[in-house]
Amino acid sequence: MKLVLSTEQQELRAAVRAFLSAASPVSKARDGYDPQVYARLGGELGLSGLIVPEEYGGAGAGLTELAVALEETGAALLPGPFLATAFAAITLSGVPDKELLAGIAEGRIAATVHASEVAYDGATATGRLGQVLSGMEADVLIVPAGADDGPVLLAVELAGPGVSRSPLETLDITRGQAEVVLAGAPARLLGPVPETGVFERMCVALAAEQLGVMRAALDAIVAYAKIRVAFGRYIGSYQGVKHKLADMHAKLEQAESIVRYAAWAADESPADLPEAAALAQAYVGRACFEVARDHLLLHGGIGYTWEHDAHLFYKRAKADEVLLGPPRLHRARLAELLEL
Amino acid sequence: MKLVLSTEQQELRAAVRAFLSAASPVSKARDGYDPQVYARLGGELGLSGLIVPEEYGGAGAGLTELAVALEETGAALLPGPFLATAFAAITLSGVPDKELLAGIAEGRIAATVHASEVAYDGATATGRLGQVLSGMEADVLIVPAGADDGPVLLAVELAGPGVSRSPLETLDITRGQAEVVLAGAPARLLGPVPETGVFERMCVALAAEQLGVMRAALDAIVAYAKIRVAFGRYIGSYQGVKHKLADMHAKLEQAESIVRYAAWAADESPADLPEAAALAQAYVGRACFEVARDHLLLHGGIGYTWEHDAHLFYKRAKADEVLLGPPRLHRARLAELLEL
Amino acid sequence: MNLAEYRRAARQWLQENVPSGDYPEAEAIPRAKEFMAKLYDAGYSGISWPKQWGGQGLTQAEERAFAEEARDFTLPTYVFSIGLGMTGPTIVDRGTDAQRARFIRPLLRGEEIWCQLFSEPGAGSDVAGLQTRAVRDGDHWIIDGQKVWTSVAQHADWGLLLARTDVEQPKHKGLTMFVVDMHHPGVTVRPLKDMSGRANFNEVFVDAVPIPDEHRIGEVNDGWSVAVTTLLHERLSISAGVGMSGQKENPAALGALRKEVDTSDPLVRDQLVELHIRSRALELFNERLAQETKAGVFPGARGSAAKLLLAELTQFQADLATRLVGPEATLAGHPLARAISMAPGMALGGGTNEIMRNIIGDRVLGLPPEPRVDKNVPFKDLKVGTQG
Amino acid sequence: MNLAEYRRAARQWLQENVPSGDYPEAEAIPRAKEFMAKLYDAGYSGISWPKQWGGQGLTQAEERAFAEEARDFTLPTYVFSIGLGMTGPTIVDRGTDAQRARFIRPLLRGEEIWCQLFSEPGAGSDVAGLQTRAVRDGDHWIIDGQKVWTSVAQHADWGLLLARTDVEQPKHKGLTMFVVDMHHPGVTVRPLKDMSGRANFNEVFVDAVPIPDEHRIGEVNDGWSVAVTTLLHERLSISAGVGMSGQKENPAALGALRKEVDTSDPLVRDQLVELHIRSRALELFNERLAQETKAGVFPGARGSAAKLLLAELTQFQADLATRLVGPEATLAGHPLARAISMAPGMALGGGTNEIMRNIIGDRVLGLPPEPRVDKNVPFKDLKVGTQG
Repeated sequence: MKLVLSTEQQELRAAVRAFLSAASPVSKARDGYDPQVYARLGGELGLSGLIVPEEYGGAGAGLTELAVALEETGAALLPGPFLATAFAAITLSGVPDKELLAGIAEGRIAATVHASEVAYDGATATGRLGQVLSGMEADVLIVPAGADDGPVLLAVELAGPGVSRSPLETLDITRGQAEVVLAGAPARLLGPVPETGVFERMCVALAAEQLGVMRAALDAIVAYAKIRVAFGRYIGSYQGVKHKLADMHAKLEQAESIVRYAAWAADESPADLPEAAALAQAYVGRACFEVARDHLLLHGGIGYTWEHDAHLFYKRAKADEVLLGPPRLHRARLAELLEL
Repeated sequence: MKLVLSTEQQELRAAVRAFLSAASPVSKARDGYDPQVYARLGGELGLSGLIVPEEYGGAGAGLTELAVALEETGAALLPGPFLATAFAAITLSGVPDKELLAGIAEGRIAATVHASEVAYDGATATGRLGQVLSGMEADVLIVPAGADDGPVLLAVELAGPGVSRSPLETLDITRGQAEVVLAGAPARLLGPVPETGVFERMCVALAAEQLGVMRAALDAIVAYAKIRVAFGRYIGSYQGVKHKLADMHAKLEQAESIVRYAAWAADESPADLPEAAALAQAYVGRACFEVARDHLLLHGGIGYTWEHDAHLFYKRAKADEVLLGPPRLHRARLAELLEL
Repeated sequence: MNLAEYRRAARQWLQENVPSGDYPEAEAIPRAKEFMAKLYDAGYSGISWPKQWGGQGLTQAEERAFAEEARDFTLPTYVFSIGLGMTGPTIVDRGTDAQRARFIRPLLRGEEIWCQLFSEPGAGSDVAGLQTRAVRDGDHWIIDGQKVWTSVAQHADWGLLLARTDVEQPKHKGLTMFVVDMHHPGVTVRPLKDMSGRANFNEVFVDAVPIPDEHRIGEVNDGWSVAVTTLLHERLSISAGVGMSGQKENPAALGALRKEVDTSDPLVRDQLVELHIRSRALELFNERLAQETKAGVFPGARGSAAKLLLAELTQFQADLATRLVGPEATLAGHPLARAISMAPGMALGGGTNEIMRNIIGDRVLGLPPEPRVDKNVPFKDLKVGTQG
Repeated sequence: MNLAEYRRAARQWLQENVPSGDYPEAEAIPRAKEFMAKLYDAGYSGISWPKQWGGQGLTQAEERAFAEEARDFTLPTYVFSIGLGMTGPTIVDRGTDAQRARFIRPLLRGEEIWCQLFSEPGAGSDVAGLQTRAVRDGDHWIIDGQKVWTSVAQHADWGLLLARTDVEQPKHKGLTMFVVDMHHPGVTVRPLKDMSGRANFNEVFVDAVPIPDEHRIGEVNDGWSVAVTTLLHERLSISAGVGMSGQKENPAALGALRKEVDTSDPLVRDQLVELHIRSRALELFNERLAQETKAGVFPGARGSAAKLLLAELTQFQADLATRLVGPEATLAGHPLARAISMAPGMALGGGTNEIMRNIIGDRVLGLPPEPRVDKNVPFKDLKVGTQG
């Protein structure tokens, strides 16, 4: 089990962090998706192809590296289809499709996934999909469909014919969703739905983003507690604030440990992955929202204003907490895996 | 709905409190059952007959008054069969038995109850009963038995023939339990098991004791926080302590409100009693243990010593929390009543 | 007329006069003023306020009886609530007779709307740390500064404003209270959006606004004691309203939530039980406080526990509800998306949870105070606001 | 010999020499001493301690390798843990050569048992508030006072004792460290029962006990800095041991608990899931700290988070387990009755949860300190202990 980052992984983290703090700091998050930032993210940093196998032009890295990147994009509340495309790349690892993987690796294609099955007639797909993550920004949708030999995965061009999509306003104003209606949209068959590991890896990827969100939220309120004065003292000197921040830090330490473990399991120990992935969503999702909530509350009135960034973290944390289903599903999965 | 005490009820409270603070303060709790204190409790204060109907020589008061008394005996961690006898008196309200009720009212008889059915042949009872509350101190046990027309209640003299009992050491060193074995013990038929209200009233009575335990625990740690110094300041001036005490106070306010409500429901609004009783056990039982736990922890090292009284509250609170079954049973009952 | 009769008459008046249904937003203020005038003329505004200044001169009993009857109606009086609950009582308590004569009757009759200008960006929990300055200039004062969290400022005719008149004094001792004309061109009101995207508050910028000395309330440099009067009335009016009435329409409350979720799942059911337990616990505590108040035992600082618990319950239930409902709950149109966005408001308005805990600890439990570093330092030497 | 070989040899030695099985309580100490001598003679006691004073003079790498191998065995060395973990390192760091020559080798070889005498009834979290006095008398010091929470004092030959030598100085500046002979007739050791009824600690009464000046450690009035050295070693040795090894035998841990409860109930199952989540979260955090330490990144104050979380987990799981099991769990013979009685110990020994949160806030997060009222006041004018 490996829970600490290698030197290379630390360098990756530093590079992504430095890039985002210049190109897409939190203060830009509410401006929405910036294709130029994405182009550089894919190009200069090669993040779009991070987990794409080398044979398709990617870096062939693992979930551990992806988690490092997602922690930083989470901390910056990066708008746009980064997480969605990561979900797509994870999904494609089970049905490697040269065109899509190469496109993702080059940063040409943004993709997304959806879990609901659509109808497939061998050439086109039909169905109505609610809450498609980054559905307005993605170029391609990967979606399951029933077939005679079991469910298959399809790829649909979202800008193509037979597709209509409309943006959905959501709680998280830094990252949108869309309703996508497929009415005989040309669909390419990718292969059978992989039997294991895809949903679990998505759980780990999301937990990595959540780790970043909670770390940045904690950093923000710790910084504020050092400069905000009440009754002649910095608020961070009051135990009422300090002890809460200490508890938040303790949660962060545990969350990071779990994310590292789950990413390691995804890369090195498939047998541990199901438990690790469910653990990651069950613990990190909750911890992230709790930290984001308390970071907002400890800001006092200013944290309640639209202008302040606190609510962006709070809302991203809440949206992420339920993104892969109500939290009890992950807990129920744990109960199964523990054979309770 | 009546949630505040009448003048008479406040006088009752003051009388019981004054009596116990002189005759049975917490510092005496670990000495165990003192029959002389009980004699005066029944005699001077008439507490043993509080809810016994006037026709049997009692005061004919309601659960509201009993709750006032139990809050005080709880606060004093009164050892012995007071709660057990209250349970018995509650049970007898459904099968009024002159001899027992008069004996309880006069303070002559201490009684207890047990929920497990024994075998009954029309004259004697046989069965093994674990964890009989105050089973060593009680004179009479009231216990259900199966019969052709449905379950009945029996009274068994615990000092009589066919009964063997052995003390059980328990977590709560201020109030014991016993294992009671009935082997053809003479048993008197009291009547059919009352259909409703007995268990609920026991829940309310226990909640009243728990309210007293938590109030006394909070009082103790508040008093200590005003005299204990660390780093040159009274510990109660630190927000780390103060804010926790404030939360404990908030729990106490809610617990008292619930106990008053549940007692009112028992006396005046039977339709509300089932929900009120389950609510009382679900909320007050938990709140009592949490307050007792935090009161112990906030004492620091001294609270961990055998000599200090903190652990007496902690252990009584834990024993009470599960006395009428694992807490989830009360929650499950609530779910049913709310038709969830 | 005995109290029961009074109550019946009030109820009948309310039934006959409270407007039902909505009207266009643009008409809200004129309609509200119209209703308020009718209410006043019927004798139901300022029921327990002194007769001399325009009140009815009756007792708290009538005031309470009317409030209880009014609970079943939705009175369009929100815009007057600051005046009726806080600034009006302050002027009655601490104003001069000339001020009372000038301000109280129009306030009670809804002819003039009031707001309250205490909080500042750098002075939230610590109101006395405010930096808005008032400098004497002959028989006027010139005010400069910025206020925040000001409800109804956009409609207000008058504002009760606390300003610093002496920076050489310790912070509580250099403040003075004024009445400011909200129509003066130096007063700029800007809507302040909260995190749910709605503008329920305002920022108010005060730029070289002159105030005649006769609009000073209380002595120079004694503004803090006047503010304490106002805040006391605020607390009373919040704790009276704190109840749980908002719960009825709350989509995260049990009544609404149980229809949205899968109650065949025992875990969901148990979460709803937890919500029921917490809601009932607070509901019964509020009811007990109300019964005590009726019996003449005033809750005082104990009301802070009810406020704290309500803030926690509000946050808990919105959080729980979104978790139970899942992804759908994060769609902007879903009532729970709004509930989770509004939830922190209850913990931040009217004193943070930390301030409530301090109040409970200090005033209910009598715990020793925190050592104060800001008591005897001249304001100009004190750390305030946000600084490195 | 490379590290792998060292490790293999250590393992083999442990397999051959660690006594298995229990022996009568009366024999525990002689047997422990016997084993310790063997351990020392084999070169496994004081592995990284200076050769000059009786250690092996090897590196932390060997020390760690041995500790890791030893984890799989139960070494009867509890009675030496204070000496090895705290007082010994203090004497190595801060003692004179004469003191090192006199005390270290017998300590490492288990010939002499040590205890530590810092805490007092009136000085727990705030150790520097202690009141035990040391008064100079020629070339001796006379000690009077009372210590508490002293592990293994009943077996100890020597105690490291912190006493006040100057009440005119602020509290941290008037303390001096001594080595006290635990066999002196003025030293009385009384067992102190904890809330579970077991005597794991002692009270130590010190009545006019003379200590020669050559048994003073460090300068006069510089005892606090010596104590900080000791406490640093204590923290290291606690955080090394903090892990979760006790979990294996804990009746409230998931492994044991799942066999005791009705897992057909979905609510029970979900509670066990919660326990699993919390346990795994801490287990993985401990593992991560261990891996960082191995990689040369020392956790420092971050270890306080692990201690805090362990205290909370210990309390949580004992509480949960008793609730799930129900009334039976409160029978004295039930393992959970013991677990719930012992649970608070983890939160109280080695620093309360509040102290841990202060450490995390101050040293990990770099938050501003609490204003200190006790820094520059002569001790005699300071509030200490328990007083009205």
